[in-house]
Parts: sequence; structure tokens; C-alpha cells
Amino acid sequence: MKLRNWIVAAAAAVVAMPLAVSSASAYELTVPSMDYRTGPYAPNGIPFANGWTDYWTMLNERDGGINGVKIKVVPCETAYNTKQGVECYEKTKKAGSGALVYQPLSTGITYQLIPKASVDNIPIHSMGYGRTSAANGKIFKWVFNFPATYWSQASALVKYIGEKEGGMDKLKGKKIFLVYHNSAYGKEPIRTLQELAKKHGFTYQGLAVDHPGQEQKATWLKIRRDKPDWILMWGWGVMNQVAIKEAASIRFPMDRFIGVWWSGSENDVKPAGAAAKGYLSGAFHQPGSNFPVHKDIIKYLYDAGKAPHPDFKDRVGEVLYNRGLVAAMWGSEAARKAMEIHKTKELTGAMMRDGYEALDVDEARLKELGAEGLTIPVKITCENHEGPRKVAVQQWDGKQWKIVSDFYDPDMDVIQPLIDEDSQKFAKENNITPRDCK
Amino acid sequence: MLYRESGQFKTGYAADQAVFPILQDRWGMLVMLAVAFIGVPMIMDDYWANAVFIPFLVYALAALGLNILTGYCGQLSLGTGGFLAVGAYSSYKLMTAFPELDMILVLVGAGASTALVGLLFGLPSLRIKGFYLAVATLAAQFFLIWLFYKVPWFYNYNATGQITVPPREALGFLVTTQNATPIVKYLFVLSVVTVFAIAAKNMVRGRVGRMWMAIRDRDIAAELIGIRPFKTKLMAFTVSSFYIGVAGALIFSVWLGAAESGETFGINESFLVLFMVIVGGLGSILGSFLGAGFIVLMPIGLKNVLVDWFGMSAVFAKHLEITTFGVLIIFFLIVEPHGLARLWQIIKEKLRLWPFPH
Amino acid sequence: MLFFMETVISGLLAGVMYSLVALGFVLIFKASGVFNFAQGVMALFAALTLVGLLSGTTPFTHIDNPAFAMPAWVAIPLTIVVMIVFAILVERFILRHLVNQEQIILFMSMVGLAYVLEGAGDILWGSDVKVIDLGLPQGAWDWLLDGYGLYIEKIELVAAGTAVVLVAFLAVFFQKTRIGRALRAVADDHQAALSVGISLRSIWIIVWSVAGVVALVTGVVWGAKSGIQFSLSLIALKALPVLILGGFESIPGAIVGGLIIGVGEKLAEVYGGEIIVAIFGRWYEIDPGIFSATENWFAYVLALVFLLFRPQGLFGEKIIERV
Amino acid sequence: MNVMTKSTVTEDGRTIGGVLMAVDNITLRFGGVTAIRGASFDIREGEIRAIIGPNGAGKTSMLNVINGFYHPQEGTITFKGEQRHDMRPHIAATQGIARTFQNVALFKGMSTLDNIMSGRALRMKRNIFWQILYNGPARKEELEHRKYVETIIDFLEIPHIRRTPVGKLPYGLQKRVELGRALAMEPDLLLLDEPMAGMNVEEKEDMSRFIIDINEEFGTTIALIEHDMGVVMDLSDRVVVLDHGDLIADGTPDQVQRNQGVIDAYLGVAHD
Repeated sequence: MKLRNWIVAAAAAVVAMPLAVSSASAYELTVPSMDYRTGPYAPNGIPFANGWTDYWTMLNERDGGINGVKIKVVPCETAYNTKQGVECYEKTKKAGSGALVYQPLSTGITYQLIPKASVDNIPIHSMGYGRTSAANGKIFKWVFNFPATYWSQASALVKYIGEKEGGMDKLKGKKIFLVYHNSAYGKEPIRTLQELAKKHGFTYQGLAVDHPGQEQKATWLKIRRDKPDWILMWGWGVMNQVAIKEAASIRFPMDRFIGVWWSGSENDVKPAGAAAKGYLSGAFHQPGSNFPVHKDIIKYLYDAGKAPHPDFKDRVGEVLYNRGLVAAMWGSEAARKAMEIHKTKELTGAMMRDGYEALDVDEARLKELGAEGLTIPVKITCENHEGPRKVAVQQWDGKQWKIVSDFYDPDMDVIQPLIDEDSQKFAKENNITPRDCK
Repeated sequence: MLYRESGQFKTGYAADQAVFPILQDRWGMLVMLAVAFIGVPMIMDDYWANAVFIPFLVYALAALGLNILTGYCGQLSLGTGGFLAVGAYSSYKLMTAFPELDMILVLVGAGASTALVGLLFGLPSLRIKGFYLAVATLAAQFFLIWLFYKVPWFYNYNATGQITVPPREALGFLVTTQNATPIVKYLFVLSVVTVFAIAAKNMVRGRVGRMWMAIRDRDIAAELIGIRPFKTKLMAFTVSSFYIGVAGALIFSVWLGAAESGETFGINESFLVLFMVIVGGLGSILGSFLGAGFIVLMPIGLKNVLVDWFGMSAVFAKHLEITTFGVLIIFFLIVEPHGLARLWQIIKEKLRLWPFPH
Repeated sequence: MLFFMETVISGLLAGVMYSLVALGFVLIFKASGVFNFAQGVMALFAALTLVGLLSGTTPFTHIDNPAFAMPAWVAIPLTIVVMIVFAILVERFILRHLVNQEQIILFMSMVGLAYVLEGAGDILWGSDVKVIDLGLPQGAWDWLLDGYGLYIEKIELVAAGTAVVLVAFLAVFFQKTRIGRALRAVADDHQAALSVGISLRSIWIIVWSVAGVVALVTGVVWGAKSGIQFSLSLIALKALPVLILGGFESIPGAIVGGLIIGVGEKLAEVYGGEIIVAIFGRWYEIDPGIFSATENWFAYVLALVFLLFRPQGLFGEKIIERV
Repeated sequence: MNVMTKSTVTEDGRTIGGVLMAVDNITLRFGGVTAIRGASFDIREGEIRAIIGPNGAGKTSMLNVINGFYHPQEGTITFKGEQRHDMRPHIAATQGIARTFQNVALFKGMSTLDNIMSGRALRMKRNIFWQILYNGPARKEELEHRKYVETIIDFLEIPHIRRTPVGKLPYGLQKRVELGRALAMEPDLLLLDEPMAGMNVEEKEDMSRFIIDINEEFGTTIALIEHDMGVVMDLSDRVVVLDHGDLIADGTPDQVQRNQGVIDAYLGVAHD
């Protein structure tokens, strides 16, 4: 019996560790980092996680934190797996002085956390992903998905197409195909595109690609046969790389092939090499590392030997890195706002939420942050958790990504009813009474 | 000296047929149950419930199901993930179609639907055996996952195919969504699993269990003593799928609260549950629990040790964890191919003699 | 019609790619009765190693150092050496201890091995997408496309050519060399092979090494399509239906099975939706897109249906059960 | 039961009844190989019938045909007056044909008790829902059958290995357990395929005793294949001799022993 008791005790101790660790002393702003540096989507998870972590860490090194309060980044590996995501959430939510915000970077995990967050009072920022109808702040009090949802993005991309075709009325009779990852994420734009197809008279067809998307020959044969005028892509991971190569192989014109902003990173175009030149994708921020904020990151982290992942130095400024960085920047601004509102330096998740809801990062503030022109100004309100709703298109010129269009506003006539419908359905299923935002 | 059966005499076959013929075992089991039902709830919080106990219990249930099919009836299946998904989606359909339905009935319904699907995918076992059957069950895995993405009826025509659990009660206690207290959730799952474990034990120690094992050990000899292989195999598929369906429903409704077919119930789940069954011990009820405990808790334990004790970076720890997981699996297979349950038995044999060497 | 041909041809060529993976499985199953689920991860690992050597990556740090970059003629043999070392380790630490175990145990140990390799690959070489540059041709075959409107990808032709060479090499190896004959003896009867003095252990090492080379080829060819990354390991799942169709022990079966699966799933994906609409369209309004993303399961269902009629597989012998 | 022949009484006082099973003109082929060629014989109720012949004579194939595992190309089998072309194994079992195997075919993952209990599968009626409840009818049924199985265990003198997994038992005991499993079916016709193969003299004596006792106490009809001529001659009432698929003799042990064809068939063939 003794041996067994020892084993049980040891196992319990091991599993109980996070509880023991969580009793830290001094207050720190605690920011979990839901990384995925393993598994099929690791190539995309790594740069984002590094951007997110580097920015927070840089604030510590350069400014000593936010308003003098140190930041503690708690990484947790999810492997893009919902179950490990839940474990991570439960493990980190009480870490340090209590998690302030979650950035799950996975539609699946976001859906898991939405109901949990409202009970645990921790805001979720699913930045440009996750549940689209969470844009309705009246019902989704704890979830933010600024700067734009998938539906807005789909609409903006169709606007870009319309512009290239010479006006929205020219879309009539055109064929627009959607190649999508066969998952909740990939299916997000379908409803919007169907509605837009009705409105503008273009033909829409969706072609699903199953996880992981290593083999999609048949899909591209169909495209070769049906000769769509434009292709949109909601892809992720290896699916992007293969799709871009296949598109190049069937000689589909790359400048008529637009990916969602998760299908537009260096990883996605690199394997296709020169053939990917001209490929487009959505964007809400600039790529590149010439912004003052990047210089600070290089100076205070990489050159000072304080970087959590020193091998990443050459890749600072990649699209997904910048995305993580921007997310962290908005997060830190929300924290500042929260401190302002609640006049305390020891924030809780609930205070942080108020900070997010009052977030207002305009051009001037961006300049102060060393990120002028890096991204769009953001202003969140109680009703609108989607913020600016602006999407631009960026293009791969063979060496780097460049934004090549204006920022488009989505067609809210089409999208708003969809958001209302979906969010109200959620409210009804879950007995939520919409907030009064006045 | 404590664990000794001498002096305990059985006075009839009834006593001899009991699950725990030895007194100490009976007491041990009672203590375990007391700890599980009374002791554990005392420390219960969200982390323990959602990261440790509920996953352990639901996977134990799924492992029980697979053990019935693979361990007892000898039919290797890699379709577990698909069947879990059937359980999850049918429970979702039941919950939304009949909002008043008690969760217990929802679980039964989900189990029954999965049992039907399992029966259907068990049909090829008539002609296909061994590894060929295992690969054939992958057809179920991939097809079912695809189906739940492609047919919008399954997710009530929402935009994405993500299903989210509505608040539902079992016998008047709220058991789903984050608003349910972890203690209630835990006790609910624990009760379900306990009932199913007892049912499984009853099945496998009686006529049905002997029929399954007969098919597993020598299907031809079994047929010649009047056991119809096809019917028996289908029964195993059905019962096993029922268990797995209930586990799937619990994963979705109580544990995760939201699910997406490929994401939550992918091929990886099939392998994990099979690992649990094999590491725990094929053809052992106890083994299903030991295996689930090992496979669920080991990664969490490793993670905590590597990251929190040794201060490794989360990534490196994760990679090391994957490697270590693989190494441990191989190690266990080499050291004791019959699983943890057999190890436990050996320990018991030793204890019986302890402190005398012979 | 041209398009139909195109579909069939790409199906055949994709099938060759599946056969490549299946080949590795068959080799090992024939010689050791082990269902080597790790073959896919071996392909990933071999390709990662090759890329690492080609670009001079220092293991563990993931930093590229062009000074250590090796030319292909050094890197490829070196990678093969790594795979041979791997084979020795597998024999020493796994197979040796699992002789005479049940197949399911062997199978699960291979899944365990897959985890080990996956983690080790990540630790050694990092988990980013890597581009392999061995000068394999990319894109469509221009003169066919321009001249006849027929679209065939060069890389797939290369893959097909590679497969032919590989199979020819294996055939010669099995038929003409002493080791090859020993291997066949082992496949037929372990006891008999042992009694004529063939060391099972060295046979295993050789077979695993050969499978390692096959994995390297597979990894490079597949990796040329998608970049080398974790997802490469999942191609193992593509090989399984090929295996049940072709039989676990038959090299011709792996090839023919691959071709059937390749053509079958391409035709299903391309025409399936239309066929469904044609049949049920009269009664229901059906989106032809409903039948897309079928490639994951269709091959399995195809193999399953096939098995129901021929449980012994394509080239297997009819099984007579004895009491 | 259709009794076609008048009952007779043997020297040792047993009653041999009418024909229980008639095998008529059975031919069995595997591809080009003919395993049995037009064999006809009968088995009468209460007798011990031996099937002998050199290796490869088609003896085991014959048993396989009788209990429905192989399906003959030609010929019919009449069992309990019912004529049919071939059988399905589980139907043969339902009708009361039990069997042991040349190379023991026990359920090696189960204990002795469970192996023998599994022989009762056909006679246990409580369905799976009762099984799940266990307490109540299922348990009552289980105990009833347990009682019967215990009598078999006592009869075969194996109570000490009741709980032992059969895989761990020595060969001789395994054979005995297998006999027990067949007995648990309370068969009308018991087929024994080389019940004494690989046994030492002592074990053979035990086994012979069991066979005789089964025949006498339970009145079970027995058909057995055996190589040990001494045993065959001692035990059996009538003997069928097969050689290369042909039935070359059928009669009492004495008649068969004197048959020239049989002597020829065995000449030069190594007895094992």
C-alpha cells in the first residue's frame, strides 16, 4: 500500500503545482499568452506569439511596465487544440495576479472561452477572428473582436474586387469562388458572401478543403475547369501554401486571388517562391520592421539579450509578428485606460474589460507609441466591439508584403442584420438580456 | 499483513461471483468511492474540474466503451473520435429540440443514437478482421467528421458549425455552461461514469462478457459452441458506441461547453482513447480508468514539472512533453504489454504474500 | 473529355505520391510484421534533417548558419546515414524488446515512436515551414498546357519517375541481392529464416534503413509541394486506405492501390457534387459544394467497400480458415 | 426423434439407440484437392464411434463437415432425423453438437471457470439489460448454471484450477478444460478431435476414463478421432476408417482390425 500512496501523493503534487505557484506576492499585470508552437499550425502560431510576447516584454524593459507596474507574460502551449486551450485557460486564469485578457488565436478556443469569460470576468480579445456576432457589445459584454470581423472582411474584399472590376455594378455575372478551410473558421464568410452574391448578382461557390489541406489537387482542377474570375481563400496552415502553389501551377492570375488576413503571411508564400508574386490578402496593419516600436524591441530585447526567443531576430516585422505586436499594443493601451478609469494600478479582469471598452487609439496616440502608420486608429464603444471595421488589401511582391489599397468599409447593410440575427439567437439560447448601452 | 484473504471463506457461489471477493478490496473500493464523492469535491475548483477530474472521467468513460469493443471483443477500432462526435452532436440536437429534457435523458438519447451509428459501422466486421478492420473504422472517423461539417441541420444552421451548449439541468441541478458550479458538474459526471462502470463490470462478468471474450480469443471455437460471431460483434459495437456516445455528449455539454467536429473529435482522439485502453490494460475495467488517468494526467503533470519546476520555456517543454509521452508509451508497452491493470494485479499478488517472500 | 483525362491523370499522379508513402509501410510490414504508423513522421523527420543540413541550421537553436551549409551531394548521403542510425536505434530500443508481441502492441509502439520523432524533430530543427531547394521543377508542364491544353504538374511527374526508379531499385534489391533474398525468407517464415542462420536483427535494421530512405524520398517530394512542416507527418493517413486496398504485404499492391485511390478520390471530388445534384436535384435544392472536402474520407470508404467484396485485398491470397 | 434402427444393448449394459446422425455420400473439395470422397456412415445414439485413419486421411475435415464449419460440395447429413446439405456452426451447436479440437482451442484470456461457463452460452437466456442490472434474474440464472458447471468441474477433477487463466495451464489440463466446455453444452453428440494427442500414459488413462464416464453417466453419444489404436479399440463401439478421403472400412473394432484394406493403409505409414 505504501508505494501506491507515494505514487498518488506525487501525482497529486505534480498536478496541483499550478495552484501552489499561483500564490505570488507583488502585483503584476498578468497577461497569458496562448501560444501554439507545435502541431500543424505552429508556423503561424510562432510569429504571432513572439510579437505578442515581445511587445509586453519590451514595455517591461523600456518603461518598467505600464505606469510603473511590471507585466508578467504567462505562456501556455495550446497546440491549436481546444482541449489544451481549456486546460491552459483554467491554469492561467489565476496565474500571477489574475489574467487580464485572453487572446486565444484560435476560433475553436475562442468559442470555448466566450461563455467562460463572462462568468470569470476576464475579457477576450479575438482580434479579427472568433465569433463574428460578438461584435454586438450589448450581448457579448466580455468579448472584443476589433478591428474587423470575418464578415466585414469578406465584404471589404468584395468591394476591392468591385473596384478592380470598375464598379460594384460590374460584379454582375462574375464568378467568385471561395476556397475555405473546412472548419468553423473557414465557414465564417459563407453567409456574407451568399448575401452579397444576391445583392450584386455575382455567382458564388464555396470549395471546402479538409484539414490539413496537404492535398487539394481536385479543388484546383475544378477551379481550372470552371474558370472563376476571382478566388477568395479562408485558409490556415499548410493549406495556404499548397493552395498558392496549385494556383500558380494552373496559372491562375495571382492578382485575382485574395486570401483572408490569416492567409497572407510570409510563411504562406515562401514555398511557392516567385510563383506567388502578385498574390493578395486582407490586412489591417503594415508589415515590416521600420517602425520605431520595432527598433525599441530590437534594442531592448534582442540586442540586450533579453528576448524570449532570440532566434527570431531576423523575422521581427513579419506580418504575423506585427499582428501579435499590434494586439499587445492595444492590450497595453486598454490597461492604461483601465488604470485611468478605475484610478488604480492593480487591475482586475473586469477593470481591463472597461479599459477595452473605452479604448481609443487614434493617429496621435499611435505616433506616441512609435507605431505611426502601422495600423488603423481604433475606437471601441459599448455597442460596437468591432471598432473601426476597416480592411485593406496587401500584395506579395515576391520579396515582401505591401499594402496596395485603401482601407475599405464593409457593407453594413448586409452584415448588420446578420450580426443582429446571430447574436440575438445566442442571447436567446443562453438567456442573456442585452445590455442597455446608454 | 494487511492484505490477506486467509480466514475469509465463501459460503456459496453467490459470494464467489462477487466483484470483489476479498474483503480488503471491498473496503478499498468503498474508500475510493467515498474519496471520489465526498473528499474530492472539497478541493474542487474550475481548474481541478475542467483540467483534471472531468477530462479524466469522460475519457475513462470513452475508454470503457472502447475497451468493451477492443479489449473484450477483440475488434480494433480507430473510429472513436467520430463516435464521440456523434454523441456530442446528437446531444446538441436533443438539447435544442427539446429544451425541457433532463440531461440524463439527453445522455441516454445521445448514447442511443451513437449506438445505432456504431451498429452501422460495425457491419463490415462480418467480413473484415484485424488491422483491415481498424483501418476500415477510420472510414467512420473521417466520414462522420465531414458529415458534421457539411450538413447544417446538425448544427442548427448557424454560420460556422460551432455548437455551443445551452444551460440544462439534471434532476434540477444546472450541469452545463460555466454557470454550473464545478462541484455539481464533477458529481454529475462522476455519477454517470460510476453507473456506467458498474454496468460494464456486470456485463463483462456475465454471459455477455464471456461471449465477447470467446469471440476475441477464438472466434471459430466460439461459433462452434453456439455463439454467433456477427451478432456478438455487433452487440459489442453497439454497446461500445453507446458508452462512447455518452462520453462525447459529456465532453461537449459538461466539459468543454462548445465543440466543432474536426477540431474537438479529430483522429487524434481515436488514438488517445486507444492509448488509454492499451496502456491501462485490454480487457480490464480498472484498466480503462488507469489508462485514462495516465494519458490525461501525464501531459499536465509533465507540463507542470517542466515549466513550473524546471523553468523551461513553454515551447521546449511542449516538445519535450510530446517526446516523453512517446517514450513512456513505448516503455510501458515493453515493460508490461498487458497494461497498468496487470501491474496492479502483480502488486496485489505481492501484497498477498507480504511480508513473507513466498 | 480533355478535362476528364486531366482529372484521371492527376489522380494517377497523386496516387503515385500515396504509393510512395505506402511503400515504406509495406517494406516494414513484410519483414517484421510491424504496422509502422511512424512512416509519415519519418518522412517529415528525414526531410527536416535534409533541409537542416542543406541550410546549415544548428540543431536545437534553429539558427541558420550559411557557413555550415552543405551541398546536396553531402547532405543527402548524410541524411541517409542519419536514417540508418535511426533504424539501429529503433531496433535496439524498441523492436528487440517487442519480439513476438501481439500486433496491436507493436502498432501502438509505432504510434508512440511517431510522438517521439515528432517532438525530436521539433526540438532539433524547429517547427517553422521550411523550403527545400533541390532544384525540383515547379509548376505546370508548359508545352502540354500551351500546345494541347492539358495540365500536368512537373513535380508530380518527377514524383512518378522517382517512384518508378525506387520500385525498380527495390525489385532488384529483393530479387538479386543476397540480403534481398534473406529479407524475403524472413517475410515468408521467421523461424525458417532463423534456422538457416539469418540474423533477424540485422534484417530489421536493413529494412528500417530502406524504409528510412523511402521516407526521405517521400518527404522531399511531398515537401516540394507544401514546404516542409509538421503537416507532412499526416500523409501517413493518406497511405492507410492504399494499404488496405493493396494489402499490407504487397509492393505491387501498394502501387496499384495508390493509383486506384488517387483516381477514385479525384473523380469523386470533382464530379461527386454534380452527380449528387443530378440525382437528387429534382427533389431538393442542393449546393454542388456539399460534396467537397471529401478527400479525407472518400479513399477510406472506397477501400472499405472494396474490402467487403475482397477481404484479402487486391493481391492477397484467399484465406482458408483452419481449426 | 426419428428412430430408424432398433435399440441394442452392449455387453457392458449400455443401450445403443437408433441412428442419431447419418452422413450420406459426403464429398469435400478445396480447389483441386479432394479431402473427402463420397463417404457415408452413421452414428447411433449412445455409442462411442471412432474415426481413424493415417495422417491426411480427412478425419478432421469430416468433423468440420459434421459441425458445419466446412461445407461439402456433395452429399447430405441427417441429424435427429432432419436432413440437410450442410450446417452452420452455431446451428449445429444449437441442435446439440459439441466439439473439442486437435490443437486446443480454448479462450486463453479467460479462467477455467469462464471457459466452461461459456459453454452454457446457448442455455442462458437473460438479455443484456438484465445483465447490466446483474442483481436479480441475471444473477439467479448465472448461479444456476454455475452449479451445473461446478458438477462438471468436479467430474473432471479440476476444481483446483477453477480461477486459473487457461493459457497458464499445462497441455493435458487444457484438453480437460476443453472437454469440460463441450460438456457444459449438454450435447447430444460430442465430437472429440484427438482428445489424447500429446498426453502421457497416465493422462491418457484419465481421459479414457472421462470419455467412458461421459458416455455412461450422461448417455452422450461420442464420435472421436484418435491415433492411439489401443485406446480406440478399447473405447469404441464401432470404427470408421478413412484413407486419403475414402471410407475404406466401417465396423466393430474387431472387424476393422482384421480388414485387409485397413492393414494396407496403415502399413508403411508411421504411427504416431
